[in-house]
Amino acid sequence: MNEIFKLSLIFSTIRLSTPLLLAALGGLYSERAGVINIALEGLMLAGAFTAAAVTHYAGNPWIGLLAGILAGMAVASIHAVACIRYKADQVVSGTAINILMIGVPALLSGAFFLSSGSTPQIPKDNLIPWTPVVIAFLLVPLTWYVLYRTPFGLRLRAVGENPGAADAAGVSVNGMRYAAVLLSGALAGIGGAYLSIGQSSLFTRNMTSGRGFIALAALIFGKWRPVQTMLACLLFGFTEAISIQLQGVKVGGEEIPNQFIQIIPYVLTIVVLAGFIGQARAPRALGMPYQKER
Amino acid sequence: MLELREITKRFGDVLANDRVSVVVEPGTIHAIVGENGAGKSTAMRIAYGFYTADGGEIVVDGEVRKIATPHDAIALGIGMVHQHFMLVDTMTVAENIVLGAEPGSAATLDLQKAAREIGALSDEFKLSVDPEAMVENLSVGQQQRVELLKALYRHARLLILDEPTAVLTPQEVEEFFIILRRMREQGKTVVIITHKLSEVLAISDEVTVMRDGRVVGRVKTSETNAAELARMMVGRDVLLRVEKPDARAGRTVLSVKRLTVVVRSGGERGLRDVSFDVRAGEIVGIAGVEGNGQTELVEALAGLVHASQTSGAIEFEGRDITRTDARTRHELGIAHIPEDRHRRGLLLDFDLSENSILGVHYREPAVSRSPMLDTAAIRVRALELIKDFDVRPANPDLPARALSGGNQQKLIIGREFGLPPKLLLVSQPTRGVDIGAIEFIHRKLVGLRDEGCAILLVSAELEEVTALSDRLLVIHHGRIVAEVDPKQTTNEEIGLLMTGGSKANVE
Amino acid sequence: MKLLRELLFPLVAVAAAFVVGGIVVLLIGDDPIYTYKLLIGSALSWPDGIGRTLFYATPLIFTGLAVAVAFRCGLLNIGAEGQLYVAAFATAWVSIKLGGTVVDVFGTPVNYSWASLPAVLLVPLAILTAIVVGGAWGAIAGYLKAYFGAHEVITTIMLNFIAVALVSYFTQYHYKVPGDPILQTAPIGAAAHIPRLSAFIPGLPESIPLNVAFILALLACALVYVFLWRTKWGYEIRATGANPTAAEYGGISIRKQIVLAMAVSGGLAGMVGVNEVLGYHHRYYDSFSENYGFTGIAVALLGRNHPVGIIFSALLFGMLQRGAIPVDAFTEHVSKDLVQVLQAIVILFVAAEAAFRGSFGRFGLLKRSKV
Amino acid sequence: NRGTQTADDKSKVHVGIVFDIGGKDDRSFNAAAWEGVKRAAKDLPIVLRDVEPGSPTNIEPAMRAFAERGYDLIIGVGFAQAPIMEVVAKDYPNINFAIVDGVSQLPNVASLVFKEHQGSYLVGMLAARTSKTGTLGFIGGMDIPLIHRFETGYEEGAKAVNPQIRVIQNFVGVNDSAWNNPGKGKELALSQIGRGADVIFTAAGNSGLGAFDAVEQAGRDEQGHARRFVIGVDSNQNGVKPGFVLTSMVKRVDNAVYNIAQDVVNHQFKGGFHVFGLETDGVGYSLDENNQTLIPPDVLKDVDAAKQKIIAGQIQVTDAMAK
Ligand SMILES: Nc1ncnc2c1ncn2[C@@H]1O[C@H](COP(=O)(O)OP(=O)(O)OP(=O)(O)O)[C@@H](O)[C@H]1O
Ligand SMILES: Nc1ncnc2c1ncn2[C@@H]1O[C@H](COP(=O)(O)OP(=O)(O)OP(=O)(O)O)[C@@H](O)[C@H]1O
Ligand SMILES: [Mg+2]
Ligand SMILES: [Mg+2]
Repeated sequence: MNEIFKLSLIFSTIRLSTPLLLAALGGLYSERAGVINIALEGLMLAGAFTAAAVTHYAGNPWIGLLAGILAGMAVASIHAVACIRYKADQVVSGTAINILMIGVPALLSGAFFLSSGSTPQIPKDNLIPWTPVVIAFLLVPLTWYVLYRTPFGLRLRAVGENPGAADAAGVSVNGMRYAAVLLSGALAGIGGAYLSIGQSSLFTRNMTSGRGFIALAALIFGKWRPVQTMLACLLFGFTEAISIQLQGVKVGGEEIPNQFIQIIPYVLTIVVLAGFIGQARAPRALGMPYQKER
Repeated sequence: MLELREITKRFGDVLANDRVSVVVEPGTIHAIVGENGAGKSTAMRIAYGFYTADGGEIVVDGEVRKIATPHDAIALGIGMVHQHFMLVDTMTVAENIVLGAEPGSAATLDLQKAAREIGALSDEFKLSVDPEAMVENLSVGQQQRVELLKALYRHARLLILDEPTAVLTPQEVEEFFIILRRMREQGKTVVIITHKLSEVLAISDEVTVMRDGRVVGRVKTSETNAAELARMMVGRDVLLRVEKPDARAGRTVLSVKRLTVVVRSGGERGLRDVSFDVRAGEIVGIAGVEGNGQTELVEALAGLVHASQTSGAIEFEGRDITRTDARTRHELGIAHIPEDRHRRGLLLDFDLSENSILGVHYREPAVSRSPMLDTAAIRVRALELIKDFDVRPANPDLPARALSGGNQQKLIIGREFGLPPKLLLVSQPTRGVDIGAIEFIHRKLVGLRDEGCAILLVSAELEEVTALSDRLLVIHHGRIVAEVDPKQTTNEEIGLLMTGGSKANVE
Repeated sequence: MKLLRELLFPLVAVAAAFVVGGIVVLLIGDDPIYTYKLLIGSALSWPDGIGRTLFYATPLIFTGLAVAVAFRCGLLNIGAEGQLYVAAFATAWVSIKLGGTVVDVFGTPVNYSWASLPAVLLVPLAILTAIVVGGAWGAIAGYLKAYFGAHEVITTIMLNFIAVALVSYFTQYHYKVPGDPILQTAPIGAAAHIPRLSAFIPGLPESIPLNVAFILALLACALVYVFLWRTKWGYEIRATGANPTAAEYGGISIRKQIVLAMAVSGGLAGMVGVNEVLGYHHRYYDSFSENYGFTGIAVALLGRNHPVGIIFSALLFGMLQRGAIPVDAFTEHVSKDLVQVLQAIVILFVAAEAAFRGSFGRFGLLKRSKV
Repeated sequence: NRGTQTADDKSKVHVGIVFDIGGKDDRSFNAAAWEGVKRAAKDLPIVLRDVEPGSPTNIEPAMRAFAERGYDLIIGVGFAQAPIMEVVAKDYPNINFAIVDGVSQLPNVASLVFKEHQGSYLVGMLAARTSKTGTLGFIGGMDIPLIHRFETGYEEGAKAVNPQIRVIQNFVGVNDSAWNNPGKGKELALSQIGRGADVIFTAAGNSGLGAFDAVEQAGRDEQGHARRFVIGVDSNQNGVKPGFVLTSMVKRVDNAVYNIAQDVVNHQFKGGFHVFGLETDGVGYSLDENNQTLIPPDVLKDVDAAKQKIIAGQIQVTDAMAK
C-alpha cells in the first residue's frame, strides 16, 4: 500500500489537476460575471483539438497553444452571443456547445486528417508538458488579484451580483460579461491544449471525458473563489491520481473492480455538492440575462 | 441645467411618457409629482440614460445631448438615486461608491484613496457612513446615503432622486431634507420625485406635475398649495379617506405567542418575540418601515417559513398550528394576499383559470374525481371570479402576465376571498395599483371584515394602514413596539414609534 | 394562427441549422446538396429508411419527454443517459432472471433464470422495471437537489458516469456469458421479447427493428400530455417550474415536486430500455445508447417541451441519425459528426428564442440555480 | 469516407470497411486494417469506402449502408461487430463479409482471428529478458476478455523467463472512451514506472500512445539507451518513438484484410475461420532498424526457439478467451 504514497503521486496530482484548474478558473471569470458556463467541456475540446491540429501543421507548440486559446475564445463567443445578446438560457446554450464540440473536432479531424477519431501524433520536442501547469498555478494568485484588487475585478463581481447596480454606476454590463466569457474560453482553451499537446501528444475524440464538468464542480466546491477552487481542483486531481495508483491493488485479498475505482471522482463530486457546499452562495445574478428595458 | 423636450416613451401599449417637457433650473430643488404610473420614473430614467426615449430631446447646460447609457449621464454630471436602490449588497460601501469610477490605475484598485475621498465628501455633506461596512448590513437610510455619495463621488451636479422618502420614517425624512438643502447651498441641482404633497411643499423650489404620462403643470412652490397640486395630479377632487363603520370584533381567531423567526442570511432581519391577537370582524394593521420583520411575520403566519427557523406558538381558532404547513393552514381558512404578486401570488405564464385555483387546485371543486382536474368547473368559477372582482380583460384564457398590476391584484384578491377565509393575511394590497382599483380593494377588505373575517393588514403606506385598521401595531426591528388606536394617533407619533422611539415619548 | 407561430420558430431553427451545416460541409470540401440528399434520402426511403427512422425516433421520443417533464418543473435533466442505462440493465436482468432457458452466443442452451414467466406477465413486469429503476435513478438527482441543494445539472452528469460504470461492472463481472468477448449480458428469455412492427405492417421487412416500443412511445406522449395538463400532479409540477415561490405559496411542496418530476422524467428515460432490450438487442448491450439522453434535450427544446412537438422533433432527429452513416460512408470528407453539429445548432437557435419568449418563467428554478 | 460520389465504377469490386471505436488512425489495430485495405485498393480493381462508427450503435447502420447498396465485400473491424455482422449477413446471403477478431458460423462470413496470446507470449519473454527491475507493466484499454488474452500471454511469456517477475496491469476505462484517452494512458504508464516497471506492453488503442509518451519522458541513460521501454501492439509501432519501443506485438490485420479482398476479386472468397497464428506469421513481434540494437542476438535466439515450440505445440499458451 505505501508504495502508492510517493512523490510521484504529488506530481501526478498536479498534472491531473492542471486541466481542471485552467477550466475552473475560466469558469470562475464567467460565473462571477453572472454567466453560467456549463460549456467548459466544449471549450476545452475546442482548445484541445485546435492546439493539436495547429501544432501538427505549424510544428510549433506555442503557435498551437495560441491557436487553442483563440479557438476556446471563438467557441466561447458563441455562448456569449447566445446568452448575452440573445438572452438564451445559459445552461441550454452551454449544453448545445458541448454537443457541438463533440461534433466539430471529429468533423474537422475527419476532413483534415482522414480520421475522425484522432489527429496525428506530435513529436516530443513539440510538446509543452510543463508550461500550462505553471500557467495554471500562477493564474490562481493572479486571478485573486484581478478579482479583488483591480477595477476590472470590482466591475466583474458587481455585474455578477447586481447588474442593475453596475449599469446604474456606468459599467457596461454586457461588455463585462462578454469579456468574462471570452476569458473563460481562453483559459479553458489552455486547459484543453494541455490535454492534447501537454499531457499527451494528440487529440482524440471526446478526450476531455467529463473534465469540464468536474472543473465546474470544483468551481462550485471552491465557492467561486480562486484559492478554494484551486484546492478543490487539487482534491479532484488527487482522487484521480489515487484511483490510478489503486488499480490492481488488492484490498483484503480482493482486487477492487476497476469500475469502482473510476467512479471515485464522480461520487466525490456529488458528495461534495450535496454535503459540503451548504452555505455557499452563488453570484446573485448567476444565470440571469441582464434585461434592460430600452 | 437640465431640460427634457417633448420626450415620448412607449412600453408596448402603455404610453408612459407623452411629449413630456421638464425644465430644471440650476441650483434649485425641483419636484416632480404625480400618481402611481404617471410616468415620473420613466421620464427621469430617460434623462439618466437607463431608457432610450422614442422621441424628444435632452438638453444639458443649454446643449442638446445624446444620453444613451448611464455612463453618458454620469459624464455630463447627472447622478440618480433610484426608487429601488442600485447597490451591490455583498460589497462594501467604498466598493459600491467607486464602482465604475475607480481611483488608481487599471491595474490597481486604490481603495485607501477612495476611502479618503469618501470621507471628505461625507464631511462636506454630513453623510456619515463607514466605507468599510458591507452594504447588506446597513439600514435603508444609510443605504440611501451611499447612493447619494455614489452620485457625489462622480461629481454629479444634478441629482435625480426617485421617491427617496418612500422608505424613510417622518424623522428620517426631516434629516434627509436637511441634507438636500445643504446640497443646494453647495450649488447642486436636485430633482426629487414624490407623490407626497407635504414633502413637495416643504422642500422644493419648483414643481412639475404629471398625470397619465403627460405634464399637466409647472408651478413655483411658493405660489401653490396642496389642494391645487392634488387637483392637478388626480384631475379631480380627491378623497382618500376610507368610509367604514366601527368594527364589531368577535372571538379571537388568531393568537400569536412569542413568535420568533430567524432569517438565515442577512444579519439583523427577522422577527423577535412577537405576541398579539386578531379577532373576528376586525382589521389589525401593522405599521412599520419596510424590512422590519413584516414579511417574516406574514410568511410565518401563512406557513411559508420552515419550522426550523421559527419558535413560539401560533394558534388559530384555539388550535396550535405552529407546525403545520401552508396547505393545512389554507384548508383551515387562512387566506393570504402576498406582498409581491409576481413572486408569490401568480403564475404569470399560466392563464387566469389556472391561476384562480392556485392553492385549491387539488381539491373540490377544482378536482372532481381524483386526480383529474375538472376543467369545466374551473372555468365556470374563474368566470365568476372575474365578474365579481371586475378583472379586466374578462378572458379566463389569457396569461396572467397580460394583465395590469391592478387587475392582477384583483384576481388574487378574488381567489383568496373565495376560500372563503376566516383569517386574511394581506400585505401591500394596493401597491402599484391605480386609484380606481385602490378604492375597490379597500371597499372589499372592509366588506370582508364586516362579514366577520379577521384581517391582518400590512402596508408600507402609512395612510392606508391608519385608514383601514381598527387597531394598529407598530413594528420595529422585528418587535411589536406599540399598539395604538389609529383614530387617536397622528402619523408623526406613529413615525416616531416606527423608528424605535418609545411610546412614552409619544405621550 | 397560433399554431403557425408555434411551428415557425422551430422550422426556422432547423432551416438555419441546415444552412450553417451546409456551409460547414462546403468549407471542408464536399457538396452540401449531395450530402443532404444522402442524409434525407436514406432516411425517407420505404421501407428501410422510414422504418429505421421511426426506430431511431423511438428512444428520442422517450428521452425528449423525459427532458420535457423535468423542464416543465424548471429542471434540466442531463441525466437521461444514465437513467436509461440503469433501466435497460435492470430490464434485462429481470428478463434474464424470470425468462427461463435461453440459447447463448455459442448456440448452447443455458439457464440463468430463477423462473420462467409467460410473456403476458414477463413483458409488463420488464417494462415496469424499466420505469421504476429509471425513475429511481432520476429521483436520486431530484432528491439531492430538493434536500441538499445540489444542482441537478452537475449531479445528473456525475450520475451518468456512475451509471455507466456500475452497469458495466455488473455486466462484466456477473451477467456476461463466460467466454463472450463482447461486453453484454446473457440473452433475455424469449417470453420477454416484444414484437416487431413488421409483424403487423405489410411491406415492412423483418430486419427492421422497429417494434412495439414505438407504439408505447406515442402512448407515452398522450399520457404525458394528460398528466401535465389534466391532473393535479401535473399542475403542481408546472406551477413549480413556472414560479416556485408562488407554488410554495399555493401549498405545493417544491421539494416533493422536484423529486416527483425527476422520477417521472427518469421513468420515461428508462423506457428506452424497453425499445433497446426487449425490442432490439434482446440483452443488455454495453454502450448501446447513441447519446439518446443528450439528444433528448435537443428534441425537447425543439418540440417546445410539448408532447406533440416532441413527436415531430424526435422524427427529425431520427432522420438525422438514420442518414448520418450514409453521409459518413459516401461523401468525400464529411463524417457522421455532421449530425451532431446540426443538432447543436438547432438547440442554440431554439434556446436563444425560448428565452426571448420567457418560456422558463420569470422566476423559474433554472434561473436561480447555483451552477 | 474516402471515395468519390461521381466516379462509381460498377465494374469494380466494391469494398466497405467499418472500423472499430478508435477510428482508423489509431496507429495500431484499426490502422493495420486500414493499411491493408488501402494496399488492396491500390493493387486491385476496387472501390473502397469506410465508416468510423465512433460508437457501437452505428455499426449495424454502417454495414447496412454498404449492404443496401450492393457492396461485394463488407469488412468489420473488431470483435464487437461479430454479432451485428451475423444479423446483417443473414439478410444478405449473397454479399461477402469478413470480421476481424470475431467469429461467425455463416457461410458468407469469413472470421479473421489471431492468436494474440501467442504473440504476446513472445513479447512477454522479450520484456522479461530486457527488464532490469523485475517488474513489467501492462496497460489494457477496457477490462474485457480479448484484452485479457494479450495480458495472460504476455505474463506467461515473462514468467517463462523469470518466474519471480511481477506484472502490474492497469486498464484505462470502463466504456469505449477507454480506447481514446491517451492522457489517462500516460498517467497509468507513469504510475507503473513509478512502481518500478521498466517495460510496458499496451493494448489500448489510442490510449496506448500515452504510454509511448511516458517512456520517452523517462529519458535515456548516459549511454544513450532508453531507461524504460514500451511494447507496441497490432501495427508495427517501433517507429512511433524510436529507441523507446522494445518491439511491437504485431497482428497482421493488414495482410488478413488484403488477402480477403484479393479473394473476393478473384472469386475465391471462402467463409469460415481464417486463423492467423505464429505459424503463418499472422502474429509475432516486429524487428526493424528502430529496435535491432535493443534486443541482443541470444535473446532473439531463445525467443525464436520458444516460437517453434509453440508452433509445434510443445508450449501451450493459455487463451484467456477460451476460459
Ligand atoms: N419597464 C416597463 N415596461 C413596461 N411598462 C412600464 C415599464 N416601466 C413603466 N411602465 C409603465 O409606464 C407607466 C409609467 O410608469 P412610471 O414608472 O414612469 O410611473 P411613476 O410615475 O414613476 O409611478 P410610481 O409612482 O408608481 O413610481 C406605467 O403605466 C408603467 O406601468
Ligand atoms: N417590467 C415590466 N415589463 C413588462 N410590463 C410591465 C413591467 N412593469 C410594468 N409592466 C406593465 O405595465 C402595466 C401596469 O404596470 P404597473 O406599474 O401597475 O405594474 P406592477 O405590476 O405594479 O409593476 P411594479 O410592481 O414593478 O410597479 C401592466 O400591464 C404591467 O404588466
Ligand atoms: Mg416611479
Ligand atoms: Mg410603478
